[in-house]
Amino acid sequence: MNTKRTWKTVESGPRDYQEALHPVVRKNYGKWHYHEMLKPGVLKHVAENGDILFTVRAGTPRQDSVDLIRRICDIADKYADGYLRFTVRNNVEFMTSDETNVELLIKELTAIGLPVGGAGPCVSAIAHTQGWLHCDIPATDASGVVKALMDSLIDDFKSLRMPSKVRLSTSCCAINCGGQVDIAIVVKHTRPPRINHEILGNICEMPKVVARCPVAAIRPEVVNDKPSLIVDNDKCMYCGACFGACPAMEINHPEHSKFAIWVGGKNSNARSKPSVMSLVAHNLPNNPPRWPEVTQVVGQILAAFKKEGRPWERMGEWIARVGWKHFFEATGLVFDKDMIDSYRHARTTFNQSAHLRF
Amino acid sequence: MNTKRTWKTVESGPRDYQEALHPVVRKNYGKWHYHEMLKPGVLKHVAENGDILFTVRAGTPRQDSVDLIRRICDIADKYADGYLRFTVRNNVEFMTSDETNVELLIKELTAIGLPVGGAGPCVSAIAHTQGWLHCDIPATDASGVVKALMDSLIDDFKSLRMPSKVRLSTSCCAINCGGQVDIAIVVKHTRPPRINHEILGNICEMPKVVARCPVAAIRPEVVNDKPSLIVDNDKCMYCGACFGACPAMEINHPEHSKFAIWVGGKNSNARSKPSVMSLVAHNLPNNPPRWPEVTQVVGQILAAFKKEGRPWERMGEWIARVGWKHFFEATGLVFDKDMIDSYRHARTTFNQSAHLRF
Amino acid sequence: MIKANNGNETEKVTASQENTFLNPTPMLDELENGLWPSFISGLKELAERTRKPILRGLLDQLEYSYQTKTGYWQGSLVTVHGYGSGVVGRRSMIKDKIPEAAEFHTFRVQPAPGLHYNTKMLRNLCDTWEKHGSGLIALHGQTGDIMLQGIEEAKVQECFDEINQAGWDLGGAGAAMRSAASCVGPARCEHACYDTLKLHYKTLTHFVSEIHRPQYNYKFKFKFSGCPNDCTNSIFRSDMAVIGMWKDSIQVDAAAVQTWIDKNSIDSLVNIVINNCPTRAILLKKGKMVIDNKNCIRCMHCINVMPQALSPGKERGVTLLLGGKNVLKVGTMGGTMIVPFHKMETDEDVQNFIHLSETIIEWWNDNGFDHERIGETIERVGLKQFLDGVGLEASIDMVTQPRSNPYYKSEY
Amino acid sequence: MIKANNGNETEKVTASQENTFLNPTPMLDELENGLWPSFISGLKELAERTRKPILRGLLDQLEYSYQTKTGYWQGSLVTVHGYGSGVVGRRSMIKDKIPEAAEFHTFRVQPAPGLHYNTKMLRNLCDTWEKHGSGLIALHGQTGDIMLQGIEEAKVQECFDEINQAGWDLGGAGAAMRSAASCVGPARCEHACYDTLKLHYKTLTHFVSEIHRPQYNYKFKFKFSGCPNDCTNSIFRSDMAVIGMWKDSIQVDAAAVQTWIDKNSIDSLVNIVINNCPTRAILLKKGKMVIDNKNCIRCMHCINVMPQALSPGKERGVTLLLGGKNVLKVGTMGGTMIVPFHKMETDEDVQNFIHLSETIIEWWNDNGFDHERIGETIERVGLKQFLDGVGLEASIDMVTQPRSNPYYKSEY
Ligand code: SRM
Ligand code: SRM
Ligand code: SRM
Ligand code: SRM
Ligand code: SF4
Ligand code: SF4
Ligand code: SF4
Ligand code: SF4
Ligand code: SF4
Ligand code: SF4
Ligand code: SF4
Ligand code: SF4
Repeated sequence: MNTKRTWKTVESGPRDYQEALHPVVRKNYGKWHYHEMLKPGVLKHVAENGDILFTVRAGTPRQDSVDLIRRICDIADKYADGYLRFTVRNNVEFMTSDETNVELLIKELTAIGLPVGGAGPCVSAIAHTQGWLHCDIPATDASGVVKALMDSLIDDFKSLRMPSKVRLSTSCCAINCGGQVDIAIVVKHTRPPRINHEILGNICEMPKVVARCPVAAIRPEVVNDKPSLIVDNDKCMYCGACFGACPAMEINHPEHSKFAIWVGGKNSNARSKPSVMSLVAHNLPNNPPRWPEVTQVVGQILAAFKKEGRPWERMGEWIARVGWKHFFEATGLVFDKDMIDSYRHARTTFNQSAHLRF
Repeated sequence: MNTKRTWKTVESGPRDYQEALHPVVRKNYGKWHYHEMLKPGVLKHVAENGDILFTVRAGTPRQDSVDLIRRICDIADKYADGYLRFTVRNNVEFMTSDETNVELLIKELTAIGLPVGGAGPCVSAIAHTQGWLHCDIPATDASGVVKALMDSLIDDFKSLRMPSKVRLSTSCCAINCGGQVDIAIVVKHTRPPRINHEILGNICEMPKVVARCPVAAIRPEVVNDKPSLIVDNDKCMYCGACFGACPAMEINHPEHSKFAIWVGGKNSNARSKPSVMSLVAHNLPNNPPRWPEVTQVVGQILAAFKKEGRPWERMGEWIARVGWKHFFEATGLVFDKDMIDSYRHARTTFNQSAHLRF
Repeated sequence: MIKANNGNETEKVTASQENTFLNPTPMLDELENGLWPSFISGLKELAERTRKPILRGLLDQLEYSYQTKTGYWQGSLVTVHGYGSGVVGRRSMIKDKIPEAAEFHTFRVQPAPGLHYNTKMLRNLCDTWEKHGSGLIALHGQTGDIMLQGIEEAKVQECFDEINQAGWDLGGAGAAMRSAASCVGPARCEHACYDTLKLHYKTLTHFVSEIHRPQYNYKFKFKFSGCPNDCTNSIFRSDMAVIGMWKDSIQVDAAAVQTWIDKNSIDSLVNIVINNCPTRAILLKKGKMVIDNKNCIRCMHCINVMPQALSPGKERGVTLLLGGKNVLKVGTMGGTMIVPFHKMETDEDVQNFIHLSETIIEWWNDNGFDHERIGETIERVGLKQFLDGVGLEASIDMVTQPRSNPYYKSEY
Repeated sequence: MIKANNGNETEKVTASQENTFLNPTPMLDELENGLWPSFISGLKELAERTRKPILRGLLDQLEYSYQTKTGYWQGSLVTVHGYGSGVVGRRSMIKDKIPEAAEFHTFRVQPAPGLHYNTKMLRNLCDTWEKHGSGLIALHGQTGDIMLQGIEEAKVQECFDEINQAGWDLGGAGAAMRSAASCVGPARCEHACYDTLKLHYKTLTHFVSEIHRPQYNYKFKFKFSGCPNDCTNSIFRSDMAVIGMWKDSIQVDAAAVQTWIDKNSIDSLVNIVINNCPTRAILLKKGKMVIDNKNCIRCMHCINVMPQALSPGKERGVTLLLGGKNVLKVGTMGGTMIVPFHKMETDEDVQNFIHLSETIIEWWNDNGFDHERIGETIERVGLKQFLDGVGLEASIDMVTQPRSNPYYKSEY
């Protein structure tokens, strides 16, 4: 840094929110009475004093250009008093007290290519991770997978025809920054890391790498006269955790890094407890630019859920009701032995009962 | 053995059962249609062909004298065609097709001190273990505890006033030969083993003892010039597993070996899955000859269950419905931090949700 | 000999104090009170009648245990000719103090499946036991053995020969096949989905040598329950739980259902039957009960409540749960379903079952550690590895849900 | 520069091929098809307009990644003056091949709680970012940051100074306090049981130094959800989940319930509301809906279905769940309830909460390992030990059931 600084940093933390609140929000802050879902992507919130606020929600690419953001701001200025917000799923929301603005918002958003929807019993936007665009450890491109998937799911985003909310996420490595959702698309490696012994000793803190392995498969060893690490391939289960700590543990592979599909995760406490998701398909190819195999499997799962799920029933709740056996039948997916848990708490997932469906 | 053997062992395995079956049983084997509970301890089974079989069930001390068994045989000869059977809970059963024998059986059994009952929604006999009478590792006497308890529960054995079956067991060490039941009374040690270094090296296979410890608290060490074992008291959680492998690991203590009470175990698959039981009281004294503190706590639990349980609902199912918080309120027992699981699958028992009762 | 010294002595003159053979046992005498049949009264009666010193010794030692809150038996290797197990040896640690019960060994004797007796065989056993042993018999041990409790080593072989001659054999102990248990099953229960007694009999007869000669890593127990009610507690108390199962639909006698409703009310149908079905597989349609058998998980509840109207289906067999055991080392384990359905009608079905059991035990002997139950071995090496090892197909029935972590090895 | 060589080249002339600034990106162009807004179209438009080489480089490298199915970024330490984190540094591994995107660092910028904006602040941010950086902005990162993606190290300080001047600060990265997320809460949601925005703001302001200077064992995330619907996914995605909660009874507007029933039918009441209550705490009594609040576990379901008729109770606050995280090393963990109820009204309530958070983090710093999330530390040392360590009382609310094994240490 050569330039002389004239500004002294203000460690302000989160941006102040008061000035960011829509006036009707500010006025009725903490005093909302109820809401209704008027149509796809349109909510109506009613305050205790009778004030009404309409919200129009639209999808975005998340990886936005300033051009797009400015266009969005233009719309907000025109129809939403200069305010807007984003949801935790990368949708953008415009609020207005003027009902006539609702249709105008929908029209203008559609015009700039942003689909209106994502609220209520529908497929909302897919949680994004970084992928080849920016991350240092990805095996795929999350944004690309998301775009391809959403192209096939856009009608489910724009309508209210799912039994309940459907959350999806895509993660470009097994770490899964996307979290627990109804359907997750996550990279799964199928080979141990190839180790770059030439550079390992120089660029990695070896004890930290050793400590990172969940199954203690890594140990120090001198290779070609250089201190390095080696992996016990019998123990290694290809998780890639070591790669996050050390770029010389090359886990990514253009062919052998695959996709797995997970279902039934849920964060809300509504009805059933929050739940982790389960593996239901793997060995799907990492097939850019449009990953048709992934879209296909997700489609099968959604079709079955759409058909059989009851109102308000989340994916995992539907499966709990009809049973996993039926889930596999209904989706056409195949249970295999790798789907039997073998990790720390595996035993707690064994069927320790005679409860059985035929 | 000095006597010359004249008999060559026949390795026959289980006793042949054909000759042990009551004639009506033999005739209708596999052809029963249904049963009814006529009154406490009395079942009526109806065969497909209309044959009827009455069963009268009675409690026994399990540790029986040949005198008692002969008396029981007398009764079987008189009213049950010379046949009888025992249940998996040490009750004895007499079968007859002649309804008039039912009352006579009840009368005669009562006369020799055997209470009729133990079938249907009641407290059945308590699963027994060996205790001071015979086992080599007990901290108490199971038969004594059972006798004291059943004295207080005999009316619940002889009536049909429980919501459903209530199974109890008593175990004289933490190994718990009594298994999973609705209410279990099990010894809990509260001090590490005192090690008898004088004899240990001679009488115990040291590597086996080391391997027996669930928390790897035992290691070999030379003590007073003798090879022996020592225990890391920080790690040891007083389970007594080592004592089973080596009598020199003296875990039993007249004062510090206590009782714990466990509830909610269930083996049947009826409605809910089979379930393991949970710790709900501990630090009860080992107080022979009648262990009043144990009887007291069991009484509190049963009273609450009797009051609140719904028909067919087992203890654990009642608790699942009303919640553990309410269980502790209703029974007057107190939850404490030792009741938080800390063992291998502890995390799976943490409340990983916002589900909460007040 | 032994005087109670806990200051608790009661003034009340109990029946036993009138006897002359026995020493005073004031603490034990407290267990003669109350209405439940007293094992102490039984022991005292037996002792007074037979005047067996071993019984006086036993009562003295037990009284002393009650006073000191300490047990005094130690294990000891006692066997009969040719067998490595079946007798649980006990020697007193205080034989200097109480010499009469210096030895108190126990025979574990295998009863008939289902615990059926005729009085002749039972009386005969009593007579032999009174002749050679103490006359104390536990009916039954938790595993299901007849336990003849209290005999001296010198008399063991003679006594065994006599009971063996009468048709009895010893049960298991140590790192061996153990005695099995079976529910009353088809003998008297309408729910039985297979012949528990016969399968128990055939299986244990097959493994008879493994019962008598400990050669496993640890114990192995079979239990046979005729239906998912599991009256033998097989799930948590046997390594191999063999539980009756049906594959087709529950059999419904519509008229009997109506009779039940008429007698008990429609409310009871809803509250007691429908509302307790774990998968809500029972619907009420126009006042009738309709079972959605695809969602029925064979829990037995509705059948239990209405045995006259409902019964298990017609396509019957067993489901196998492997690895149940109690708490040692890993915490209590329930058996894990490894075979959802296996026919159990023909001799061939039985042979297939026995063959599978052998394969499984062999795998366990090869892969298990010392003192490791098969459930622990499976947990340690993995269920998938176990299935591969014994040649079983993975099925969704074996788990409550597919894995929730990506930590598995799969190469494509 | 980079030519697609996968033989997939399409004949179709896409819009982008008419541009002159960018190199061909045939694979990426496939992502311009379809109806969902395309980040590729956005990037290309931005690049063509601004003619920034860094964007051409980015697209070239991304195209190359698509062709080779390989990522080419490597981590790199980049910071602003005085901070240890907040910039995620990225350098290209193929800068020899594609030099224009040799560096592509990202600012994590903390937005306002609840992700509210006015257009002025957003336009301002766009302008600054277009001036110094690539013009690509992710709204938002999974943790909740604004991610300004793509800047060279030389421009980092200048750019930061400008945005900081406009009222923005950086978010977390590395072994530090991380940026938080809060749901829209009282701003627009009738369910909010506490002021998520305010608590987010106060808490993160308090921990501002810990965000900028990594000094923990590993990352620590707060998430603030106004009710158990948990719209921030706090349970599995934050170390400390702060979830709105009420203690008294659900507020019922009986007339509005009736209106709902009239509109939706009594069948819907039964099938959708009553039948989905996890503890069956809702009863139908003479056509009316009655809530057994003692058995209500605050799941929100009935309130969600009938927001006009039902609302959370009046005695409101938060429940705290500790230890949520994703899959690394131990498998995904949900936060464990450690404080069932904590008032969150006064400043003192807030201070108490912050103080407790500090105590907890201190305990973790003392007891945790490197790269160990607090949930892992608690699992390793035990929940009881954690509670003792931070001075919280054990409560049955923290577990689904008491322990099932006797493996605990208790001396009396
Ligand atoms: C705007 C947003 C919060 C924010 O601060 O950004 C939000 C807003 C609302 N949520 Fe949410 N939720 C939002 C993300 C979530 C998430 C997290 C997520 O999507 O990643 C969850 C947890 C999902 C999970 O379980 O994994 C979530 C679980 C719920 C639920 C419980 C649903 C269920 O039955 O499990 C409700 C209840 C409901 O639907 O009435 C709810 C209800 C609502 C209501 C109806 C609350 C209200 O009265 O205003 C809001 C509009 C509903 C809608 O979108 O259907 N919100 N909500 C988020 C919109 C995300 C989006 O753009 O799609
Ligand atoms: C005789 C016996 C089997 C034997 O071979 O010895 C037996 C016999 C019957 N059982 Fe059982 N059960 C017997 C031990 C068990 C056990 C094991 C135990 O008690 O240790 C269980 C598992 C207990 C558990 O879950 O931990 C058991 C769980 C059941 C159930 C399921 C109860 C439930 O709702 O959970 C039923 C169903 C019922 O009650 O109709 C049942 C039903 C029956 C029926 C009604 C079956 C029939 O149609 O004949 C029999 C008489 C019922 C009764 O006693 O109320 N039997 N039953 C056992 C009598 C024990 C006793 O003397 O008390
Ligand atoms: C006699 C009996 C209790 C009774 O009074 O009924 C019994 C008594 C003993 N059991 Fe047991 N167990 C008895 C049934 C059980 C059961 C119940 C069952 O089989 O249904 C269990 C639970 C199920 C299981 O197998 O896990 C049981 C689980 C244990 C364990 C713990 C095993 C585990 O893995 O957790 C041990 C410890 C060991 O084997 O090292 C044990 C060990 C013992 C030993 C051998 C103690 C020892 O290590 O010296 C006891 C010998 C006592 C004696 O003096 O005879 N006993 N034991 C039961 C056997 C009688 C019979 O043959 O019928
Ligand atoms: C950028 C972001 C994804 C996105 O595109 O939105 C992201 C990207 C990375 N995450 Fe993440 N994580 C992001 C949210 C999450 C979340 C979701 C959340 O916070 O709600 C999770 C799951 C929750 C959790 O905290 O566990 C998450 C769980 C991880 C983990 C696994 C942690 C674990 O204990 O399992 C790692 C690995 C690590 O930290 O070593 C990780 C590591 C990473 C690293 C730093 C990879 C690395 O080790 O170099 C990625 C940097 C990518 C980059 O180039 O910027 N990231 N990461 C998210 C942060 C943006 C933001 O600040 O708003
Ligand atoms: S999921 Fe993996 S590859 Fe993708 S952004 Fe997160 S850490 Fe990077
Ligand atoms: S990939 Fe995972 S299991 Fe394999 S060595 Fe690396 S950290 Fe260990
Ligand atoms: S519970 Fe323990 S002390 Fe009692 S018989 Fe079983 S092993 Fe012996
Ligand atoms: S009592 Fe248990 S924990 Fe303690 S040393 Fe013995 S086996 Fe180990
Ligand atoms: S297990 Fe089933 S078949 Fe056997 S006795 Fe019990 S109810 Fe009858
Ligand atoms: S057997 Fe059980 S699961 Fe099947 S219908 Fe009857 S109650 Fe339901
Ligand atoms: S978490 Fe609750 S309070 Fe917050 S937005 Fe969602 S529904 Fe509303
Ligand atoms: S909030 Fe949930 S638990 Fe409570 S009454 Fe409503 S549905 Fe039932």
